[in-house]
Amino acid sequence: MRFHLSEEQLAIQDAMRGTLGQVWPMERLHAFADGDADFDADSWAALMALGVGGIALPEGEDGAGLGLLEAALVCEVAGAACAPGPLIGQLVAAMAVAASENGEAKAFLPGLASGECMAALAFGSDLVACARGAHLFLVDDAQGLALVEAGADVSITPHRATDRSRPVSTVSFSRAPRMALFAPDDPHTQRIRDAALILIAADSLGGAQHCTDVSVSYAKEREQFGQPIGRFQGLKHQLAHMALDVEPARALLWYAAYAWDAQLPDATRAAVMAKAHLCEVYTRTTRAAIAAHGGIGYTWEFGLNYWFRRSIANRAWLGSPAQLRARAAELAGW
Amino acid sequence: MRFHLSEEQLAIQDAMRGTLGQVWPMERLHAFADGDADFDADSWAALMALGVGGIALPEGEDGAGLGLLEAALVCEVAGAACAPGPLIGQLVAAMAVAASENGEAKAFLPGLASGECMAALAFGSDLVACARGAHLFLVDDAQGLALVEAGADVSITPHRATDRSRPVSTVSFSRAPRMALFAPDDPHTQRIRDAALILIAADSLGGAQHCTDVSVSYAKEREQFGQPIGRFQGLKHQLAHMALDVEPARALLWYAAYAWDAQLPDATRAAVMAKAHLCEVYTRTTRAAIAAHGGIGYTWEFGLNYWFRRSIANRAWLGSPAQLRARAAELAGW
Amino acid sequence: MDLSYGAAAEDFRAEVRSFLKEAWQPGERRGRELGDYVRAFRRKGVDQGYLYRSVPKAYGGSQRPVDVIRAQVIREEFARARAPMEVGGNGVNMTVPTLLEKGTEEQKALFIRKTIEGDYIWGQGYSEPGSGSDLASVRTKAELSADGSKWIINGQKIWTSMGGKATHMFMLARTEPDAPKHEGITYLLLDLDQPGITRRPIRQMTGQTGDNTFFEFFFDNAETPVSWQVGERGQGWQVSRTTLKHERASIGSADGLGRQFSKLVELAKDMGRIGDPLVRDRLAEIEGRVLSHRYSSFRLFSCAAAGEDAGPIQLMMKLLLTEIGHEMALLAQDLIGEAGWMDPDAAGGPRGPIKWLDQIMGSLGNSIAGGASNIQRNIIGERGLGLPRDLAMGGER
Amino acid sequence: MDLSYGAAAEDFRAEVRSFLKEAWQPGERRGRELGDYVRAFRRKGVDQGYLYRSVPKAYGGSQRPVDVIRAQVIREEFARARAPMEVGGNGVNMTVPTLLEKGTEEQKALFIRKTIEGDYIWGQGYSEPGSGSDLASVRTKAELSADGSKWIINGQKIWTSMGGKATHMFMLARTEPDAPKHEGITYLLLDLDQPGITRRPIRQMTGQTGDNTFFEFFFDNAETPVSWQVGERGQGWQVSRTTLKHERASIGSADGLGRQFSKLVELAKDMGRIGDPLVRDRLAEIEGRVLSHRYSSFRLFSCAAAGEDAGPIQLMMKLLLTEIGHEMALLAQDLIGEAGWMDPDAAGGPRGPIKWLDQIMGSLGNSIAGGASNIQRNIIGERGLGLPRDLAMGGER
Repeated sequence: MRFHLSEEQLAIQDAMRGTLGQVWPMERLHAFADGDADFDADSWAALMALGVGGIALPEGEDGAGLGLLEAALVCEVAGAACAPGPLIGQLVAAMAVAASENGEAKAFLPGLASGECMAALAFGSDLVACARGAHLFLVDDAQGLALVEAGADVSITPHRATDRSRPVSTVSFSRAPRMALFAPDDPHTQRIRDAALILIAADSLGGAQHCTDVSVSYAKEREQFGQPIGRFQGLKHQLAHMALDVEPARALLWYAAYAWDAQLPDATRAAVMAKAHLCEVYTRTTRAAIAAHGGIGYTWEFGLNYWFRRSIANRAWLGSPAQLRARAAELAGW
Repeated sequence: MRFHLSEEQLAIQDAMRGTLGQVWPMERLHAFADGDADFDADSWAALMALGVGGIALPEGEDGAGLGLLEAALVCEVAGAACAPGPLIGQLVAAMAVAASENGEAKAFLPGLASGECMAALAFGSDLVACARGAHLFLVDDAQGLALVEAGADVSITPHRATDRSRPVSTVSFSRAPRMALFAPDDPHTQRIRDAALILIAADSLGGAQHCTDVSVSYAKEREQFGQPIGRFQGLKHQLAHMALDVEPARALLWYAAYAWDAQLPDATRAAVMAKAHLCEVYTRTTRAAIAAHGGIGYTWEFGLNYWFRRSIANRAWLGSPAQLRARAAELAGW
Repeated sequence: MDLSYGAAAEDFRAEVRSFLKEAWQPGERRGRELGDYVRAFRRKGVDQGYLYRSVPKAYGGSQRPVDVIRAQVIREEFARARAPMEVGGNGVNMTVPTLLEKGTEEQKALFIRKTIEGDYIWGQGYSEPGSGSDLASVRTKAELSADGSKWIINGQKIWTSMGGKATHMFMLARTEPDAPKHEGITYLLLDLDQPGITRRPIRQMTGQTGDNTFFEFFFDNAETPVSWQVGERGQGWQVSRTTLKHERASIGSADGLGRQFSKLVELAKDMGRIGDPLVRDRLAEIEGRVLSHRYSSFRLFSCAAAGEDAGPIQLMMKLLLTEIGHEMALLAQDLIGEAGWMDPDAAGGPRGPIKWLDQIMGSLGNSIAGGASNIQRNIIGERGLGLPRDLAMGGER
Repeated sequence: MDLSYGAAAEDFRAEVRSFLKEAWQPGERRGRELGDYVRAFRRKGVDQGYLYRSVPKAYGGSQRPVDVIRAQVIREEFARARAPMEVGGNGVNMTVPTLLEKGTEEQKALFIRKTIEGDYIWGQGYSEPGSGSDLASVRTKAELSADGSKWIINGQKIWTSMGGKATHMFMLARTEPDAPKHEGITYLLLDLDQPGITRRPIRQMTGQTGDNTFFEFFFDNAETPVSWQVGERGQGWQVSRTTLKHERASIGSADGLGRQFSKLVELAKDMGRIGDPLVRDRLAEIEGRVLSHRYSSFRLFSCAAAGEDAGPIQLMMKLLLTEIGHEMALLAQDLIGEAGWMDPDAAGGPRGPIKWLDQIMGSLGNSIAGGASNIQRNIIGERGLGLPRDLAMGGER
């Protein structure tokens, strides 16, 4: 029986955190947010150098032989750092390709694992995050899951995005050749969708934890009326409430990833519940964090708004909490 | 332009409050709650001696010539005191009879106005509050509004009630003679239903205000850690939140009563919104009050539970807040 | 209860309406021409007794007795005719009342007319980096020049609204560094057009920046004459309290909230979500609070008209507005869905739903502007409910 | 992650199961006969090393090394067989650990065996009228008898659970009235069967009363030998801290919450409301928190099994439980509708939905028992997040 993180798992997160701390400080995030790119080559290369791309692939297939849980731990740290790039798309695409039998698609696996070949998710919407830098798109539509290579047949219209860390574009694949992976009713299709939900939930957990952490730090440092503001019960209870929202939800995410890895019967429902709940937590926590900071939290320069913006993107991605709760009710047979 | 209470209106409330303070102290409420009756003759007589029964009747019809607003102000004070008896039924029945043309029913009007003839509401449910003491029932069912006299044909099965201040019984009218007042689609039927909603909302406002007031008083007196507990920001903010819930809702109730009296086009919707919102406020406020008192609030002896129980009854009466909100959405044409 | 204004008010309304019909005909005027026309129109409005009613005639006002019903009729009719009201802003709302109450004759003569005619635009110099709700923790320093004729100012102010356009500032400066916190502050007016002052816009989380947003001001030996000091030296805290009361009374408009709610309903319709039972329930729940706020504003107005104290409700309007704004933002966010992925300052993107993003983020700004929500909760608890003061803040506010 | 307990635990499970199959066969026994059978069964459980694992053999325990996996397997298998576990209550959860840590040899010999065998039932004597969360504000007085052999106790205690059945009490009494608040308290044990003690049940808002509910105790020259004092005179506060920690660790069962949630779903079905989109949404939202609580209990258990510190989550379980209970109560209230007009202690009324009323009211009791919610929030903020202590409470807890 084991339901907490191992030394090895913590070490993976530490490595991620250390790397992002170096390559992705707030100045870089600011510069990126004001720039025009939808992907940052340096931070991407640094993450991929850690082997993140292949973390959930079998050892025989360019991977580290770990599970979705470890992929989620990685996404959690990326969410905490508001890291750019299509990390969730990359991990999901690699898992989809590894599970498939399509030889043409499989040829991309080493590139996906190493990160040289960047993949973005086009799941049931023509809005795609980090599309311009992507070499591949994992498409989920009426025909099922397919891999599509970027190129002349794929048209991309970039937008000024709310989430400045992962800008979106409208992408159209009309005539682009598809490498079919799984039919819509193939169980693998469901598993890949579930994996995407879990990784978005993980990104949200990391973001929510970050917002709580910076709010707590700020409350310890900042003084008003001659006291650190964290001494005042009003704010103290608000911070306790944030922590009470975030910390228990961590185990909900772990369970969803564990259920996916162990292919438990409730894996799909666990993924749906985790995405719905963690996105609610993320929304509440970013708002509470900005309120806890007062005026400075509302400034662009302080940067909290990047997490707030990412929480908006995560929440709407692959279904709002209310839509997912309706789905969870269905899956429970209510 | 006038949208706050007049000296005269405040005086009506003061008189009610003074009388109930004398005839309905906590000891009486305790004794009544543990007793078997569903109505208390002394407190009823004292209220009726104030002319409360005919407050909203025209001066020509045994009334004070005031409006539903004044009736609501009276019910607010009764709610604050957790007063027993079918006050809402009495007021609504009197208004229904006064508006009708049924001579047989009209003969009861002087008794309704003086309170000698007690009336309970049987609106769309066979559960009726204060049925055993009632001489008359105002029935609202598929045949519209009717007055039914208590007697052999009306069978009453009392229950141990959640709301100890206004115990309920199951009442069956199967063969009892009906004095028809208004057809189901008669505009008066709607007005009488609206009036009932508004008076329940008023009772709820009074109860919620009482719960807030006693919590604030307790927070000023009670000391912990050498301080009145109301000094601690945690509790202070919770009390502020209660007041912020109750005080603005007062104007919502006033508007509903005003719209009813002035027969404004949005009168029905205003009544629905007021009942839905005030019952939510009452539920939240009773719970918050008990929490604000700590252990003592949870004791039977302290008595807060009577208001809590009354909030349960009010909330379920004539439609839960969610049902009424669905109705309000319909009425808005959404 | 009676929501009509009565016959006398309706007569007055007719009078205002006929004045506007004649006096407000901007036609095709634009730019400077329009500016001149507006200025002349406002002078006529003053002559009629419609504008600057609380300002004495000597300083350019119309000096009328307080009459909230008339004032309301004037607001309604001007709004109906889309005619310009008073110039507004910190100058009219804060500087003018403060000068009328605490200013010298010279100061009144110097500033009031220019302010209400829009020549002087005032920035507020209260907040400093790190001061937050603790406004008395002023660190910006003012020292007398050697000859005693000028204050020399050094320090920094922040969160000055309209900071890009302001010509003048009213500020709190610490003049007695050794006095107790609340007793060493002096209230100064100063001209912002001088070499010792640098201003910088603060970019907000919405991305918004520019002359109409908040600014920071840096003072490096900025100067102001001693005669521009309002009230006694060291009494600045008391002087500023008068002003803040005015500010609080002017915050919050029930009509604005009602309009925003109507737009939220429209959004639900536009997004095809109005039939969703969850959306209908949330809308009706929010509307319960929107209407409570609206009718409470009637109540406040009615009390003001009758010269009666409305009680604690007046302390609650701001926080109520903030909280309702949060609820509307959360619903709007779910209604716009993936459209929220695109920023409203997108060029060429869809204009409909995403303009809500400004409200979604802006609702957070509400909690911050005009006193943070926790301070509001303290005020409701202490002034409204009579609960004892917080120990840590005791005697400091 | 792995939610199976592993092969060794499964072997152990088989062993427990075969023991139970043989040893727990209550058959048709009832009353006193059943009582004797249970007592004998528990002795066998101790001999096998399944019960009272942390209590030394010398005092009637089975004295086993800490092994949370084995303990969990034992709990699961006993529950599965519906066999009685340890007697539970304040005695086993609080008196025994306190005596093991701070008691004299005489006290251990006198009380532990009798407690775990169910002969002595302990009431908690901490709270007093007016003390609330400020437990150190003890006013019940103990004075030494003239000969120095006994403590003479006067005062009142409240909120003693199982107060009708208790044979003994552990209490905090003020013995040094002039010492600082936390330093004048002594921890005493006493026999409740003596003339100077009156007990009275507290009727709760649910209407519940009787031997199993809370009681008040009045002490009028009650006595206890000085040798029943635990720890040093004046050190009672420290002694009680050990105990309270144990109490907190024993509160909250994730399984209970899960069962209650399942019943809530059943209620929605029974009332014909399970198809209502609002009900489905609320249920799924609540379940997100129920599952978070459940999986966090796995996490705590896993950390305990590995001997690792789980961090702040352990401080949150109680408040989380309380908050989820409130949410379930609110939904239950709307589901039962008018059925909620009838009290569950109604004779002959419908039994189904209205039994939820107990939960609806009981959810309020949760906020009060085991430390009020605001104290829990302080603990999460201060111990969990490291925020500075409240000034007013500083050094007092």
